[in-house]
Amino acid sequence: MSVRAFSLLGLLGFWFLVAWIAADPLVLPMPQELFSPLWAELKSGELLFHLSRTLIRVIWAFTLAMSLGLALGLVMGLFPHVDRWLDPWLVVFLNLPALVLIVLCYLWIGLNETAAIIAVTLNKIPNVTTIIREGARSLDPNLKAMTQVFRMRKQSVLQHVILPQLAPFIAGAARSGIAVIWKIVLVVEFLGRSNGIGFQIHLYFQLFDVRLVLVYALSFITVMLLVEWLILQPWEKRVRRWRTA
Amino acid sequence: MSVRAFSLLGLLGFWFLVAWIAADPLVLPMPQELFSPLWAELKSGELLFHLSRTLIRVIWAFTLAMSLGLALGLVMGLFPHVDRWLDPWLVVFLNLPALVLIVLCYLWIGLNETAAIIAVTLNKIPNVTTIIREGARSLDPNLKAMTQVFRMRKQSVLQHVILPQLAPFIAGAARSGIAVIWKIVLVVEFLGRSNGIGFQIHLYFQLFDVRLVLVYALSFITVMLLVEWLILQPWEKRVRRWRTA
Amino acid sequence: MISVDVRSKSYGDVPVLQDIQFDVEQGQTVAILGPSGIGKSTLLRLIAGIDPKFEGTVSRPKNMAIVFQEPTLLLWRSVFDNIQLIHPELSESAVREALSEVGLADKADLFPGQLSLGQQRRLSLARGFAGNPDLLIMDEPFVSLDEKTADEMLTLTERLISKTQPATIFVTHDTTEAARLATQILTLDGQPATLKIKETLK
Amino acid sequence: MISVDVRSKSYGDVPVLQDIQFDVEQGQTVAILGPSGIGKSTLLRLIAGIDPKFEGTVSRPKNMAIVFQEPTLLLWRSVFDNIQLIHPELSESAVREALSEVGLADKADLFPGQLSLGQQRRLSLARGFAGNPDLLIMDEPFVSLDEKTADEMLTLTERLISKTQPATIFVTHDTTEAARLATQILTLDGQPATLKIKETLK
Amino acid sequence: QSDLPVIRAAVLKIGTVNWELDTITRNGFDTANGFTLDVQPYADNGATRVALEGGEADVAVADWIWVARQRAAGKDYVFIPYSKAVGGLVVPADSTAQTLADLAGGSIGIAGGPVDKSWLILRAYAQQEYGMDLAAETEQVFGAPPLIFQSGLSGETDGAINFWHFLAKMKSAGMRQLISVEEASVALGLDPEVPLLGYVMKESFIAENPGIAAALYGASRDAKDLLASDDAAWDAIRPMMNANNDAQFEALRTDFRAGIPKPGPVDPSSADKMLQLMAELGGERLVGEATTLPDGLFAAIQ
Ligand SMILES: Nc1ncnc2c1ncn2[C@@H]1O[C@H](COP(=O)(O)OP(=O)(O)OP(=O)(O)O)[C@@H](O)[C@H]1O
Ligand SMILES: Nc1ncnc2c1ncn2[C@@H]1O[C@H](COP(=O)(O)OP(=O)(O)OP(=O)(O)O)[C@@H](O)[C@H]1O
Ligand SMILES: [Mg+2]
Ligand SMILES: [Mg+2]
Repeated sequence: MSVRAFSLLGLLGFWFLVAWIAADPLVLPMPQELFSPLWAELKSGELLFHLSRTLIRVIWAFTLAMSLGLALGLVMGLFPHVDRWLDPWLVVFLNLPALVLIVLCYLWIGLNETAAIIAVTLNKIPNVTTIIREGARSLDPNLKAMTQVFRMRKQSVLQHVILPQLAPFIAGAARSGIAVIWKIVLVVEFLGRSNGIGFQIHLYFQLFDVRLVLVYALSFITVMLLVEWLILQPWEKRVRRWRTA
Repeated sequence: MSVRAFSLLGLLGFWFLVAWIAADPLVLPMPQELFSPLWAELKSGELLFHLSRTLIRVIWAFTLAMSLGLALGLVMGLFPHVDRWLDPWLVVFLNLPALVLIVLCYLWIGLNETAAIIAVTLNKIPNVTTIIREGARSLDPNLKAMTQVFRMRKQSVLQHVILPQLAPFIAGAARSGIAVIWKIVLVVEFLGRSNGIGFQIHLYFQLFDVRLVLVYALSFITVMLLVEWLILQPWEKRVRRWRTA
Repeated sequence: MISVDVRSKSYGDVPVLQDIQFDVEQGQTVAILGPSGIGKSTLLRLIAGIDPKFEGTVSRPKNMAIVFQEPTLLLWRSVFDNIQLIHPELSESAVREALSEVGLADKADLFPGQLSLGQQRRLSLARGFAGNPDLLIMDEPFVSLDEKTADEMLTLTERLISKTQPATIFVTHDTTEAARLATQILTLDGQPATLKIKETLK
Repeated sequence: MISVDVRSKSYGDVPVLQDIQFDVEQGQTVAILGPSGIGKSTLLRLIAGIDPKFEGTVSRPKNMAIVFQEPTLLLWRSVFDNIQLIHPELSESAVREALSEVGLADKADLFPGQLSLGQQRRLSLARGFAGNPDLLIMDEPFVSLDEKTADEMLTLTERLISKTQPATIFVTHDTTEAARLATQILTLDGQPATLKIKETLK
Repeated sequence: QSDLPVIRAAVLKIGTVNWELDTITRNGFDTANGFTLDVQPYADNGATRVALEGGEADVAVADWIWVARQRAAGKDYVFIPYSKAVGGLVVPADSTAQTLADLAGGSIGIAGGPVDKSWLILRAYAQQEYGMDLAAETEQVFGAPPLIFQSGLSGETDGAINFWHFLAKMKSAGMRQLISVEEASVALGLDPEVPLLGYVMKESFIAENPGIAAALYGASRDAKDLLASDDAAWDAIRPMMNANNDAQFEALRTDFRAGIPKPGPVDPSSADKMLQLMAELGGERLVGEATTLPDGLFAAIQ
């Protein structure tokens, strides 16, 4: 806990130093200069409103992309003949520019929430799939043989044999996943939504107001630090207990 | 080989079908409608020029991000006390919006190639780091003990003991890595470069010329399919040989 | 009844097994002997249906249990769960009973990685015995155990066999072990390995 | 000279080892016996310096070799490389010689996963012997081997010991094995385990 | 020749300002006015501003309200007028709406975001004319210009406010202009002759190159005069106009000409009045600390 605090303080100090060297508050303001705009945005309720809209989108897209990506990655990793068929599609969708997918979604589904979430999800699924597929390919064949001979139930195999082995891959995909999703949500928001952190960041970027850009960016980062500390790390600790016991 | 071809044909058929249902060439043109703009861009040399600029950026950023991310991920995964200090920084940089990093890089370093590549690299490093860190945390402790007792040289341990165990994580990070890098390069290009696929895609998006947007997007995807088939998959096959032997 | 008819099994171009035929009745126990690397584990994998790439046929019952040469445990689940999850039909007390039979009663809540190798092997044995299998396959089940523990395990095995009457096939390097448990001893030899001696006891 | 002085070792709250003291001179061989789960492997890990979390001191030479209870091989490198990479000072012919001594001459280019368990254990033995260590630590090195192969391995060990005169510490469950190799036999017993018997032979 | 100062202009590659800049270089208006023009194309407006701020370019294009905001925040930016072209609100051809009041309960697609100047002026106009809070009584859909273009054409939104070259295309595709921003400005008592768009330069650049602002303005006027009077001059720039047909081409040309401001400096009092209105409507979010017209905002151009 105290290491965390110190580490964040160090980051703040680093920022301070860089801002002090840059000495151009319009390009990089000092940390303390964010207080008053932060307070103003908080008081007006703007910050929480936009943050909540973005969070809802992130949560939806994350849940969808992780579950679909996990399923697809497992299937492709476990069944090489399925993989051979789907692999080129995966490469194509993996490398399709976010912009193209987002625009196509907006054009077909309309400028609405569904389109936004689908666009993000489609953007992220291939990412999760590639990582999970690698995990599925490196599962222990001896354990597989064991479950087979003992005719363990599929559901139980998934839950107790496969997923625990995939845990590091899932953790990696989830962590880098939320980050990528949130970055895509930003693009989705500035291209076709009327609210959300991405919308605000783009607005203030157009107005060249670095302070407010940072206020909005950091507000999401704060949420992510909390998610990391309150959800992800405790979960990981529990899942990895057997390694350190 | 033939499966690949059929699979890509299937994708083409899928596109055909969707375009046929949409029946709006402004929104999604038929595949064959791309031929003439493709040919025009090829003949004028535009396509190859912009593609090569983008590729150079992708290659630089990929090499830098993979090697630095790999090193950082290894250190953080292997040394928990370093991890405790750096982890909050990682979360912050992981979730810093691409836009913010890119703009800051451009403002400080200048609107040049160096800034563009640094911006992409900084965006991608945290991603690679998180995935590799998970891998480093799940290394086999018995092998570590073995190398320790036999006093195997550090360099040799890295090359023959650690990296092979990390291979699936590296493959996952590399594959989803190139994809993410190329997506960020697109943003970098439209925010501050005067050439590259991202520049062209954004331009034609503003002009609402979906055909040319697709021509440029697909040209990169083609390159990635080739990289996948000629480099990544053969490499993976060689590295994974011991699993299937 | 289990009937094994392996006409040939190769890895790549290298033939490992050839013309191995035998039957095992319920309640019967077959010991397989042979030098290291001859193909005993390979044969067991064919019998268990883990490796379908061979010429020949094996008829086997559905309800099987296997004790691998290495423990092959779920390292991320507790010792207790390593039995419970594989045999969800067992009550908690039955699982604890199975653990105490192999001397692991006080280790139920540890992870397998916290056991000594001998303890892990006993856990693997307990897992094999727990389901009252119709076919029990064991690959060197009693190594890494001190004499006393090994003897206890042998006694346990005898009890299981006499109680639930499975067909049992096991590999061992120890002829006294073989003699004690087996109704039939098969010895593999040669390259590719064939059944050299087929000795019926009892 | 190796001198071991383990005052106490616990896992969590559970004490495993207590007051274990002995010395081993160059050329001497110590066998450690004791029931499964008593703490033999734990003791070897302390001696080898793998696990520094205990009270006491161990003085050991730099040039050590270990044969773990499980093979612990680099599954992604060939059999040949599994020796060569650990002992880069060996010439190619020396590596091949080491492999042929344990009967793996024709397996040099396979991956360890393509070996039988007994072959993997022999590879692990060859790796341990190859470096001419000053301290050789072995955890049940001769299990999973048929009688003839085990005997060959024992002979090989004897030859190594008489040639390079390492201090040797090994765990076994087999008293005849212990008697054949060891100059001193230590038996662990109790909870926490202490040295119950300290028997000097030869 | 070669000792002439260079002006590096960072512009949106598809921006209409290219038509003028191209005419300048093509006809040598830059060297005639004592400088050479070096055009750097970018794909995004933000990029041009980053280029200016980062010192990679000497001039970019922006509206003066943005410039006022930056100036009030401490930047040494000055404004040189370029165009008074403003947009309007268009509705589908079959729409029954006749005034803004008829859009109540409907949705409006807006390309420039919530602080788009056209949108703000129309809101003020609706308030004045119909006592209607346009923002409250309609649903706003903000989005990228091409998406607003497409959703306007498809009828997904009941009305659309877009950048003027997209508006020209929307009109040529059959959409009807419900009201132009110019009309609304007049009704609000604003001076429609105040050019909203212009070139932005740093004072430090002008200090290093005395007279450079006037020189750029001169070249700009030369180009405008040519484009206003000579249809042939348009043939040269037609390839960069992305007009799909003659109708679009002509609509673009007409609208461009209509956007040419009167020569001469900006009237500060008209500008101030507009700024007040913007400050009132857009709030600090739009104007920042520029609640009154900052001194020296408009460069000396004569
Ligand atoms: N990480 C751990 N956490 C808790 N207990 C442990 C851990 N590792 C080992 N133990 C316990 O310590 C005891 C000694 O284990 P050790 O592996 O040294 O036994 P051993 O004498 O080598 O047995 P075997 O002959 O079966 O290999 C065992 O009872 C085991 O349960
Ligand atoms: N995947 C493989 N590819 C090639 N050869 C293999 C493979 N698996 C096993 N072999 C070879 O097949 C032979 C038989 O192996 P198997 O594991 O069945 O031996 P085993 O009789 O069980 O020996 P042990 O007593 O040492 O366990 C060995 O020589 C081994 O090298
Ligand atoms: Mg075997
Ligand atoms: Mg042990």
